Amino acid sequence: MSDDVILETRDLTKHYGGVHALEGANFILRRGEHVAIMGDNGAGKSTFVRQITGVEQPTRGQIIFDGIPRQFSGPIDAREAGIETVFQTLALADDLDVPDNLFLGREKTLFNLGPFSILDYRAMREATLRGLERTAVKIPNIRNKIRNMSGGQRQCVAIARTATFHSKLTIMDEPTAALGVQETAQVENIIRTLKETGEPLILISHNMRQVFDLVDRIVVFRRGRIVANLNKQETDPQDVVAYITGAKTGAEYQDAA
Amino acid sequence: MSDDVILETRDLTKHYGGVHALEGANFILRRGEHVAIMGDNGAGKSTFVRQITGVEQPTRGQIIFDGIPRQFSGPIDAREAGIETVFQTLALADDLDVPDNLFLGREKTLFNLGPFSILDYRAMREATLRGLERTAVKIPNIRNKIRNMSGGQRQCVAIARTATFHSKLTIMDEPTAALGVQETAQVENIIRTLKETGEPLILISHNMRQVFDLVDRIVVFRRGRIVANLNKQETDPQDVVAYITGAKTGAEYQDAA
Amino acid sequence: ETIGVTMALFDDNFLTVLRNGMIEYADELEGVDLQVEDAQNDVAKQLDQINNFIASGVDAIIVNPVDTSATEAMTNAAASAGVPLVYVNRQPINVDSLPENQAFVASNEIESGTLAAFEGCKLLRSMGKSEGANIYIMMGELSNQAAVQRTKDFHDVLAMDMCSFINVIDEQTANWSRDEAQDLMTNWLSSGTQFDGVFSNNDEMAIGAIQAMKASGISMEDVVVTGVDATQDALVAMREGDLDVTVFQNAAGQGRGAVDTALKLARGEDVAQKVYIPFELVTPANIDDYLAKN
Amino acid sequence: MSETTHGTGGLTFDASRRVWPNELNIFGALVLIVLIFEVLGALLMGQSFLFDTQGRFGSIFNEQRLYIIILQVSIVGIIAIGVTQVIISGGIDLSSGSVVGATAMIAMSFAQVAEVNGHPNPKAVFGPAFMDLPVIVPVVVGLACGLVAGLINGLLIAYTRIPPFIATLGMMVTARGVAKWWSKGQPISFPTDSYAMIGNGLGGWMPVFIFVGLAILFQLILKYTVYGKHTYAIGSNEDAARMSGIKVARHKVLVYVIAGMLAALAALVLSSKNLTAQAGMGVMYELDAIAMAVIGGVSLSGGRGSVVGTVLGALIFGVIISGFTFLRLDAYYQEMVKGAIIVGAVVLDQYRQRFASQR
Amino acid sequence: MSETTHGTGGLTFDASRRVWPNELNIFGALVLIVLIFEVLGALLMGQSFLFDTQGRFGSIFNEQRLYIIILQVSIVGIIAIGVTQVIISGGIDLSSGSVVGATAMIAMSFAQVAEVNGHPNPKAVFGPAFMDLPVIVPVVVGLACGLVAGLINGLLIAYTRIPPFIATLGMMVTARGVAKWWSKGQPISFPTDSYAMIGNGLGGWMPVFIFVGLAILFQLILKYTVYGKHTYAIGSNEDAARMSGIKVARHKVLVYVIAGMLAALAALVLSSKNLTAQAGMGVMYELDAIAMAVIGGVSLSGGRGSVVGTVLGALIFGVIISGFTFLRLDAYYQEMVKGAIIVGAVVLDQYRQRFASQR
Ligand SMILES: Nc1ncnc2c1ncn2[C@@H]1O[C@H](COP(=O)(O)OP(=O)(O)OP(=O)(O)O)[C@@H](O)[C@H]1O
Ligand SMILES: Nc1ncnc2c1ncn2[C@@H]1O[C@H](COP(=O)(O)OP(=O)(O)OP(=O)(O)O)[C@@H](O)[C@H]1O
Ligand SMILES: [Mg+2]
Ligand SMILES: [Mg+2]
Repeated sequence: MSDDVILETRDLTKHYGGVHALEGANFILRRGEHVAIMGDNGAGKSTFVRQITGVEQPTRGQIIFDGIPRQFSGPIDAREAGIETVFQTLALADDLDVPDNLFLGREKTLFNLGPFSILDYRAMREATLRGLERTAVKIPNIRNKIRNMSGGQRQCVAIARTATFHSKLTIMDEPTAALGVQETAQVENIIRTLKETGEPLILISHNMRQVFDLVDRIVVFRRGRIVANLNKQETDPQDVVAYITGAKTGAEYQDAA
Repeated sequence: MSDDVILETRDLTKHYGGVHALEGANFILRRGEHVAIMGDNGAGKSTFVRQITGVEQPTRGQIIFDGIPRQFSGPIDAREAGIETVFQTLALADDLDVPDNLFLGREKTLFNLGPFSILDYRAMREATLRGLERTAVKIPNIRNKIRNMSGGQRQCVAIARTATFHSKLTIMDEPTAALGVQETAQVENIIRTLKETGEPLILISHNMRQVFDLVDRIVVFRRGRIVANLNKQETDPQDVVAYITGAKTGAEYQDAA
Repeated sequence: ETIGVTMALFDDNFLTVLRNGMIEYADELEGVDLQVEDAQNDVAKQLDQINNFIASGVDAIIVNPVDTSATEAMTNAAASAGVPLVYVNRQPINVDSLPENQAFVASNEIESGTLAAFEGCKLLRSMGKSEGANIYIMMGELSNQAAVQRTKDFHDVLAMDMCSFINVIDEQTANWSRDEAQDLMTNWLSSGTQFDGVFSNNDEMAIGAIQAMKASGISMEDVVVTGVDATQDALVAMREGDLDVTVFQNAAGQGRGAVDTALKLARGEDVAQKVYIPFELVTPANIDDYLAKN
Repeated sequence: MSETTHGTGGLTFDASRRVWPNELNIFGALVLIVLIFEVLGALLMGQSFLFDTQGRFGSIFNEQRLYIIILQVSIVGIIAIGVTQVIISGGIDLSSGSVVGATAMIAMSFAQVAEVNGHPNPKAVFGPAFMDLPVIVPVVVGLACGLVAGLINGLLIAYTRIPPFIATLGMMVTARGVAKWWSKGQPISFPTDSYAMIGNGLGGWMPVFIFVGLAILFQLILKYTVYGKHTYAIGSNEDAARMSGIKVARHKVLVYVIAGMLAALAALVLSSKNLTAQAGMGVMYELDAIAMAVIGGVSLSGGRGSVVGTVLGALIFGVIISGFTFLRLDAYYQEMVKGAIIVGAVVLDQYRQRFASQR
Repeated sequence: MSETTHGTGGLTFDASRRVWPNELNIFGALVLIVLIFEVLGALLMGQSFLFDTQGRFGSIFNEQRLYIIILQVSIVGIIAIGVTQVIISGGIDLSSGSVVGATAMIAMSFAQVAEVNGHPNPKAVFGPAFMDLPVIVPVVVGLACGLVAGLINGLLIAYTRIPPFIATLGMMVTARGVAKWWSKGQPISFPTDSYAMIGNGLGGWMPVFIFVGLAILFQLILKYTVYGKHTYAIGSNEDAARMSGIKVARHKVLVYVIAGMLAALAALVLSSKNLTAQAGMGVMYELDAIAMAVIGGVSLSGGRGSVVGTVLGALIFGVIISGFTFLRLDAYYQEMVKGAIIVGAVVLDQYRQRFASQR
């Protein structure tokens, strides 16, 4: 395995009782590369993300991140290893406000007193406003609870959280699904900035235009298996849809169909 | 007010403490008409839906549905009056399976014994499979709990629920946000069928192509106010974006900006 | 005059008789107002109630202590506010150091268990079991002083030469309750061990044991059952020949005595600081004397 | 990869790997606990816990032990059935123990005989006009008490939206007050023979019979009726249930009324079985009932669980109590060990579940 | 339409319509209850509830009443502070009352004097070597008891993932068993003078002082430290907290340890104030503590509430208890009315909140 691979999975598999949600996924992501994962609903995309971020333990298979085989026992491990994720379920604390959520688990503090460190509310508030402005979202009062935010506002908070911190790998699971026109454009800009700074990205999206605008390579999932691995230059939307729907299957994945 | 108006709101307003989420909305929907509501995140679209479906009580304003002024005290009232809604939050019971959710509140029964009526599981299961097939979603086992479904599978269940029952008005709040390519196409087909059978629809969506494909008229919200009311024939995507972003405001709504 | 009364527990049969004795007596007297509180077996609550009485400016306080070793703090509270205080039914631990305006009217808890166990022992002997007899002991709530004391008294009696033929198979708690006693007895019965007596910390548990034994067809002739309290239910059971021994404590008499003493203290009159009211053994022989008493 | 009937879009799932039902885990815990007692019994007592090794009953089992194991949890078990549906609906009922106390007092005072052994009833609450009444009177009065308590709980919870914990805590305190006030703390005894049958009929098996009968009934109701489905739905996601058009408030009232009436029924059985009613009856029953349900796999966050599970939870309780007496464990250690076993049973269940979902 | 600092995208909100803080509602309920007692007192007793109308204290207020109102809730109040953070973190602690009992017994047995009035201590637990110890010994031993109980609760809840209700119910039963077993049910009395100061120092104000001091401390901790923020986050959405990288398990252990130690501290104050320890101490305190928190606006589903609210909830309890004695309400009615008032206070709060959010 060469040194320019940031993430590799071998035979990654997840069964939920009788449901085979993910079956033998061999996936490679190089440093600086932006890859999209596409596939129908229930194809296993989020399941794949949950395995590599330590949210769940795979049934079998290996995860090699940054050159080291890993067994993340929880999302904290994955984050500490350098993986930042926007989950499809967003993972926000409903009863807290926006800055609290943005800095959850890595609060800014005034004095360091271990768990009893004093919070620096002002610094977090200011950083939050800066972070949110990058997504162009409109929030009347960031001190309102997340519970009271609109669907798009919530999603922007989750994205701002990921974008505020540097990482070795960013994963976004349908980040713009609930976003409006302007917000979507801004989030796409954020992704372009990542590309420029060389941070690798896995983007899950159903939006063909977005995928073709942003990424280098498209991996297609179907019924829990990877069925295609396409360079953007060598494919087009019709082709991708054919793979998604099962009209076509990648040569090297024939047995998977 | 003429007889062909199915829904009218007058000065409909909702304040959450200091947040003016909806301000003086005057909205009209005619029988058989399909209208889209567009607007940025936090513009007040879902708030508008929550007021007319009785989920919340408006701060002020009137709702006239089917010719009668209404004060829905809860979503049951609205549904009994004939309004079927796909909420943005989906409103599914996580611990129940798909048929249970589809028929929640209007179960098929074998004998009528009031609250102790015996459930007809088989009939519900079969009807569920039929309903889901219209959305093209793939679900390996409909007896799994909703908690374990993917984002798109959940959304399809919510749509199937609405589509399974006839109504005087259907409201869909971002129904295809989490859907894959095929599922989106199918749900759009369902909407076209509604149009053919003359059932009126309010569609909230951020997807410009979808809106221009499906509806007759586009209403734009900005910062809690209606800022434009455009017939599809007389507008185009650029124009709508201009209204959404605030570059333009409809002539009759100048004071609202 | 207002007298504040704090009772250890309202839903205790015996204490209810005592309390009603006080209330009836106060009703007979002109111008005496009783305010009765329920400490619900909580020492801290009882101390708070005393403080609340003081805040309301009562003329005297009667305490039926939850825990006789917790009386020191109560004595201090009342003494520093100058309010007279009378302990009733249970002997306070600081009985020898009570201030001038405090007194107690109590019975000596050691007697009850001793009387019952000794009579039970004599009965077993008279049934010709002096070669060896097996009994079960049913205890009240283990955090309750009377339960601990009575169980200890049982053991003290059984340790005497005269009663040492008695062997305790097992002792368990049924928390004063007839229901738990029924279940406990049935559990004992299910192990099939032969036994000759059940010594219980109170009548309710004794009756529960009797009901369980009768339900599984054991003849009550052959089993010695002892209780404490002489409740009406117990007297009925005794007359039916099921219960053999119980112990009577003059609750109403204690109640009256306490009210009298409190009034005298409030008026600054002289009183005897210690009044003991003895327990009395009840058996089928003298049962008629007690029928109308509790 | 065989069964495809329950999927859409041509998807299949492997039905052979179906998820282990929760109730089986709990049954496993029950068996394990029995086994432990058998082994300890053989080692320490030289006796079998459940089997008739001494030939006392002419049967395989120690029948008396089986009887007491289930009898002693039947009354709390009846309450636990009601509590199970309350918890599944996302609520909690802390009032059941106190409702037992109040109901027992009130019902019993309509069930007294006028004469005991030729003497007038020494515990009479009312005059002779209200004595020697037919058994239906105390039963109806008792159930009405439970209905009223449940109705108040339900109305408070459904319409003022206060947390069930608080509403039923208030009822717990109030009902206990009623129990004490009713006869000024005096116990009420000496019921009519027909009343005594409620708890002692069928050769003493009546409480068991009532418990098991109700358990079967409610298992069916929760599983196969609209009432059950709505109970699960409300517990799973109350907002979703409301938006789906379930009359949530009305349903909740019904749930609490049923729970109240089951507690009242337990009170009738209890006071009848004991031939007395006392103001302190039922103290802590609410916690035991809740613990039985939770040990039986009912989730305190609502939406999950079954009556079968609760029955198994009750049996675990019964086995523990009998096992302790069987081993003649010192009373002082019993409580300590009981606490540990309650926790242990649930931990065991948790691990099996996690193991099952990892497969 | 003035303040714009807290919005993005040029959005404004009307800061003058800011939401009414929850604690004000509860304070309102408290004032209302006091007023009711004042009015009833004037009508029925011809006396003032809080004011010194008879000139007994040479002050505006009936100082003794103010003192007892807060004193009698101080000890449960200390527990309630710990319970508040447990509930905010999405858990519950049923063990605190029993931990009080066990801790009081164990600590007190290290705080005994050797001689009482010249006689050897009649309640001695250990030999003379363990008597007349410096006060630090029983304090450390007591706090260690609380720590151990909390640690066990926390480890069970955090690592086996069993519901807090069950883990702490088990601890409740076990700790009560320990309390009874420690001295075989015998009360333990006659502490040293220095130990007696914990509950009686400062002219009897010590418990109040400790309670208020801890309340302020924990209000600040919950509001302004990482610990507090994580407690709210876990209670609000445990999965989200975990995915955000909070060490949920470790944090929960800390929460329960702190709760256990506060319960232990309450036990020290309680046994010192009463100059005795009893196995039955603290029964039902856990429910009172939870009720205080909930009346004070702490949400049982986690994520919401404050210590200030809990203190107000405790004061409502204190006012009710004192008010009843003041009105000489018959003890039978006290419980019934107390239940109703608990419910009433929460209902009132609920309505104000709903009204506030409708504006
Ligand atoms: N905990 C679980 N238990 C059982 N089945 C599960 C569980 N989680 C996911 N599944 C199933 O696994 C399959 C894959 O789900 P996944 O969430 O990965 O889909 P997805 O590709 O992300 O879809 P979407 O585009 O709708 O988000 C689905 O059929 C889903 O129902
Ligand atoms: N319960 C509430 N309390 C306070 N503010 C609220 C509440 N509900 C919504 N809001 C605010 O009202 C505004 C409108 O929200 P709404 O959900 O209607 O937006 P939307 O147009 O549906 O946005 P999206 O496209 O993101 O779904 C937002 O700023 C939101 O934060
Ligand atoms: Mg997904
Ligand atoms: Mg919306």
